[in-house]
Amino acid sequence: MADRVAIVGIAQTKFAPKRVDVSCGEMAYEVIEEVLRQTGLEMKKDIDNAISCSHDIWDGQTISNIGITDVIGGHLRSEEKMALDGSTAVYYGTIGILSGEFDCTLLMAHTKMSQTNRNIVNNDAFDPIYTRLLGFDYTSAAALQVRRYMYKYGITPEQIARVVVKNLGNAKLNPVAHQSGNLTVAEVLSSPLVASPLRKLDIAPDTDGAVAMILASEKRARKITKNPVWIRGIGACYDAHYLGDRDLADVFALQKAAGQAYRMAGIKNPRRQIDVAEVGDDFSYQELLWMEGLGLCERGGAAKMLEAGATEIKGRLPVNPSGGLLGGVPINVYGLNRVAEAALQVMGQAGDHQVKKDVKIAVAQGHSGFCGQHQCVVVLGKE
Amino acid sequence: MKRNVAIIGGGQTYHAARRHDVDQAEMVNEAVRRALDDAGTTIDEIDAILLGNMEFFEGVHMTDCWLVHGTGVYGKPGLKITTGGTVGATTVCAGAHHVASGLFDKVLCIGFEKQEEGDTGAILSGVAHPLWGRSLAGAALGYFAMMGSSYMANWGATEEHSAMVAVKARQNARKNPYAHLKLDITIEDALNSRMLSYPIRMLDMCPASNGACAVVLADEKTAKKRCKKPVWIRAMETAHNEQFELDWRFVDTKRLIFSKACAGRLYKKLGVTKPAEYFDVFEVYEPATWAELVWYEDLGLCGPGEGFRLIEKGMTNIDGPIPVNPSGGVLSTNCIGASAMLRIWEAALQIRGDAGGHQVPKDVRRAMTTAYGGTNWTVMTALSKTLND
Amino acid sequence: MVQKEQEWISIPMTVDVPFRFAAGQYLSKFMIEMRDNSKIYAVKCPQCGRVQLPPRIVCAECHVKNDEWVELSHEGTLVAFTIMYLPLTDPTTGKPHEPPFVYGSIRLDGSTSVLDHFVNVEPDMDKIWVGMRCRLVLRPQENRIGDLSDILYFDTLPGQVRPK
Amino acid sequence: MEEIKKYEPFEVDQHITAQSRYYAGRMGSRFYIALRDQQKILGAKCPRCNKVLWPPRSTCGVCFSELTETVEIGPLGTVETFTVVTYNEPVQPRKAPFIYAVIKLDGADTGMAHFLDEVDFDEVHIGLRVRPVYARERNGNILDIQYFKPL
Repeated sequence: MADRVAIVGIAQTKFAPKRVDVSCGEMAYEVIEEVLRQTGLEMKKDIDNAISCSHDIWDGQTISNIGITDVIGGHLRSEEKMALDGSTAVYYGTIGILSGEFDCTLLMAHTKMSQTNRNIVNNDAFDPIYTRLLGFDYTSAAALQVRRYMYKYGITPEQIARVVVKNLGNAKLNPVAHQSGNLTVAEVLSSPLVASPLRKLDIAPDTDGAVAMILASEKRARKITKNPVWIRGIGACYDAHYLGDRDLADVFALQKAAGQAYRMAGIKNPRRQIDVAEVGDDFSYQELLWMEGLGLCERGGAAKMLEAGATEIKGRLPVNPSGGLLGGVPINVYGLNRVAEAALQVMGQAGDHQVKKDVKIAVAQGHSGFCGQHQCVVVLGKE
Repeated sequence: MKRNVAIIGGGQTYHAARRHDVDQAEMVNEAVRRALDDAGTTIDEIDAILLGNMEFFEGVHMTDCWLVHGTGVYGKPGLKITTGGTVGATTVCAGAHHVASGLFDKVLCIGFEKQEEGDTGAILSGVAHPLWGRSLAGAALGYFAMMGSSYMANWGATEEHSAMVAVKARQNARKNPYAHLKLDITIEDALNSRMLSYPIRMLDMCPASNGACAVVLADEKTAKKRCKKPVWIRAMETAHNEQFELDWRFVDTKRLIFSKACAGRLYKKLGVTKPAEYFDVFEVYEPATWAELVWYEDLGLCGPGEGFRLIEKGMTNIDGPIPVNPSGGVLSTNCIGASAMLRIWEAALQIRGDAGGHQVPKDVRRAMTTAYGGTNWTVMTALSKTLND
Repeated sequence: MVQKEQEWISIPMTVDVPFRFAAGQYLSKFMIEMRDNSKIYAVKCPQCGRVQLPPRIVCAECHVKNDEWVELSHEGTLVAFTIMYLPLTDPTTGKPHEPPFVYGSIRLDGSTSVLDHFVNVEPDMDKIWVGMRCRLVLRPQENRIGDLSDILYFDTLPGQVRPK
Repeated sequence: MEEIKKYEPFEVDQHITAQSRYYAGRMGSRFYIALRDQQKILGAKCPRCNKVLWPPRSTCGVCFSELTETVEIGPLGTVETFTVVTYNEPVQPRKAPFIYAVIKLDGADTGMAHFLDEVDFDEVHIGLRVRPVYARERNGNILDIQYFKPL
């Protein structure tokens, strides 16, 4: 990229099982107010445009950006709404600035998972002609994926349970996480079976919250902060839809998305060049699968890397030092939260869950649709 | 924008109330294939694909994920954009940003709606805030009815003026093979159609259509090399109004509102002082007749309160000096996710001189389009024949 | 093509999504005050002074937090209206509003915003006009639920004459 | 604004209910009519990829060819992956516990997601050979196949 785009501000709510005290708009304003305060920017003077990320069916609001128009500064100004999971807002926000149309863009994603039933909403994402009537949701689809992954690469339930142990342990160090704990592999494996082989603790909990972020062109970013995080590469890709269309253990779309992002960032050897990764672990096994898709290890090799401790906070290549999505992040915020946490690592401002090495390059991965049908990868750098 | 962006091709389906013969993917695919053919390209050459659609209208969450085989986005970068009635224009706008960014050379933008599959009434009432107005179910109809009554009360227009807009739209649609409502109606027919919500009658409102539209965007180098008649996107602007203050319907509001703010910014970018002379044709987003008259005023084609005089004098007819909606507009075809993109594509056809039966009988070098959605917002686009226009 | 007319398969489906909406800080106060004390509250912007209904966290014009409450009168002026001839279904109850009925925008005294609601007047164009004075009628207190439907409708004040 | 805190958070229950009707289109109609009337399962043939796709569709997502040819597949197939679901949700047509599986029908290159029944949970495995059980009353939707069961 000839021109550069930087993340100059990040704000996240504390993620909570239920935010009964605020409406979606009020919850969004918490992070918008905070990110503006942090950067010292004024909505009307400094922010050129806004991109929000939410879903109508989750919000119970036809055209869900209606509910946040005022707080995001939409009045008489530009605001666009992306679907998918918030990483797409970073993706499109970066493109908007590179196009020369905007210099400073506010991103915000929000969801209150507590206000509806995730299985019903998920079911509406399955095609209505061949699959929806069977009653599928993301959990049952994920169970089909993990079974295939375990079968194909000989992954054991113990290895997958270790993801939960690691991430909920990391989440203890993250003040915004919704759940955390000192668990053992045996405790994870004795939590109730939901859709075999997935157990309760393998599944990210229902959560309410919002994340806001400000992107700026290089010229603006230098004026706003001394500590910008550069967006070095972006990539996105769709996989096939129907559950039987693809080998569910495959990571075709993620490999393509990562390939684009790495090419743009000049990363030739992700295993050596990437210092920390924040990946979408809304189901525990997905952390392993996506690590492989991101090229952080060979296919089928993520579990061994985890067992060797390489992905712990103190490890060679920490993965999800924030505690990931298993710590509790709302669904349409998944991706923006991944990018935010990766950026905090690059800034060195992740607090107690800051990794113990110098972070020059971080990668964040967001995905949406069941079994990670749409993939989005963002590479961040200190320089 | 850092790179110039051109529309190098486009296509649309034949719009209709019923499309029982196709599923959503098949319908979208019709528009996609027409657009690729028109652009003389293949799906393999497309770098990214953006889809605009409102998930609630068909009751399908993540439509983009389901329709990958119809849109051609399998294995490619893409996004879904969901900004309500404006979504078709926002999708083109996002596509233009993709091209201008230098990361993509050819981008396919798609908008569609298969309204017959969803429950439009139930979903439109969901536009209202769940605790503020949803139980009243006034929806879009009541809103445009108030616009009509306040327009008449403030400016002295009559129901005839609304009927003139209704007739112009449907008579223009008869010249457009793709349009949905091709009605040979008279002013009497419009005035005698069933009253829905005073002063809005059946023929004053847009239909519920099924259909899709797709356009292919490219950078300057590709466009000049590959396309005989590229249409250039010169400026795009978006503006919302605040959530609860829907001032647009009180036509004499003294506040600066979304429509005027957006047009003002777009004109400033291009240095336009007399839009009626600068642009050769307009495609505006008019879900109801009265909205078209208000657009005339908000776009500065005439002074406040003079919109109905334009239609009265036939100024905005297909052969008039300021043609508005020669395609038949939203009043003749409303497939929500495609409607705003159709405005842009129809304007592009006029510039290319390829509009066929509804081509305006003058040299079209510049065109302007509007979109309308949600609780009052718009996306405006200015197009031109050459980069010097 | 001589062929039996093609049968097109369709699959009916009810999409039913349950929600439990939180009104949030600002609407909670409005709903509770209206339900329990028959009071109508709006917020006033500290910068531009617009009195906004429904109460909301941010003044969209100024992008500042609204922090002053104003109690509004129950009386106001009709700003725009329509006579509705379609039986529109209330999605929260599933019951239709029986047409024809008058639906209008009323600006309560002291408010910058308008409130859209039913107007309890004969659906006759000669008996309604912009500028009519109206008064809101609340449901009997014991039946109130904390929703905009606790306002049953607006009554027009008696003794008004249509201006020439 | 401190005074606002004294109001208890106010919540309201609502449903968004929409009556939808989805059209199966050219390929879908052929598939469902054959299933309903002849208990035959059709896939679409992609001549360019030389693959047979289920569900049948008018465009190959991979090569973007227009597909018009259908071929009969199955009815026997092989389990590719499966799960035992232990929870109940209103969207599910069966009471838990039940089994979902992806089944690759003989002659097809992609799998079909469906129920698996008449089998012990312990005996299900990837590679299990199965056949469909058709519903007695068939309405032209995916539940015209009731479930698959082992041979």
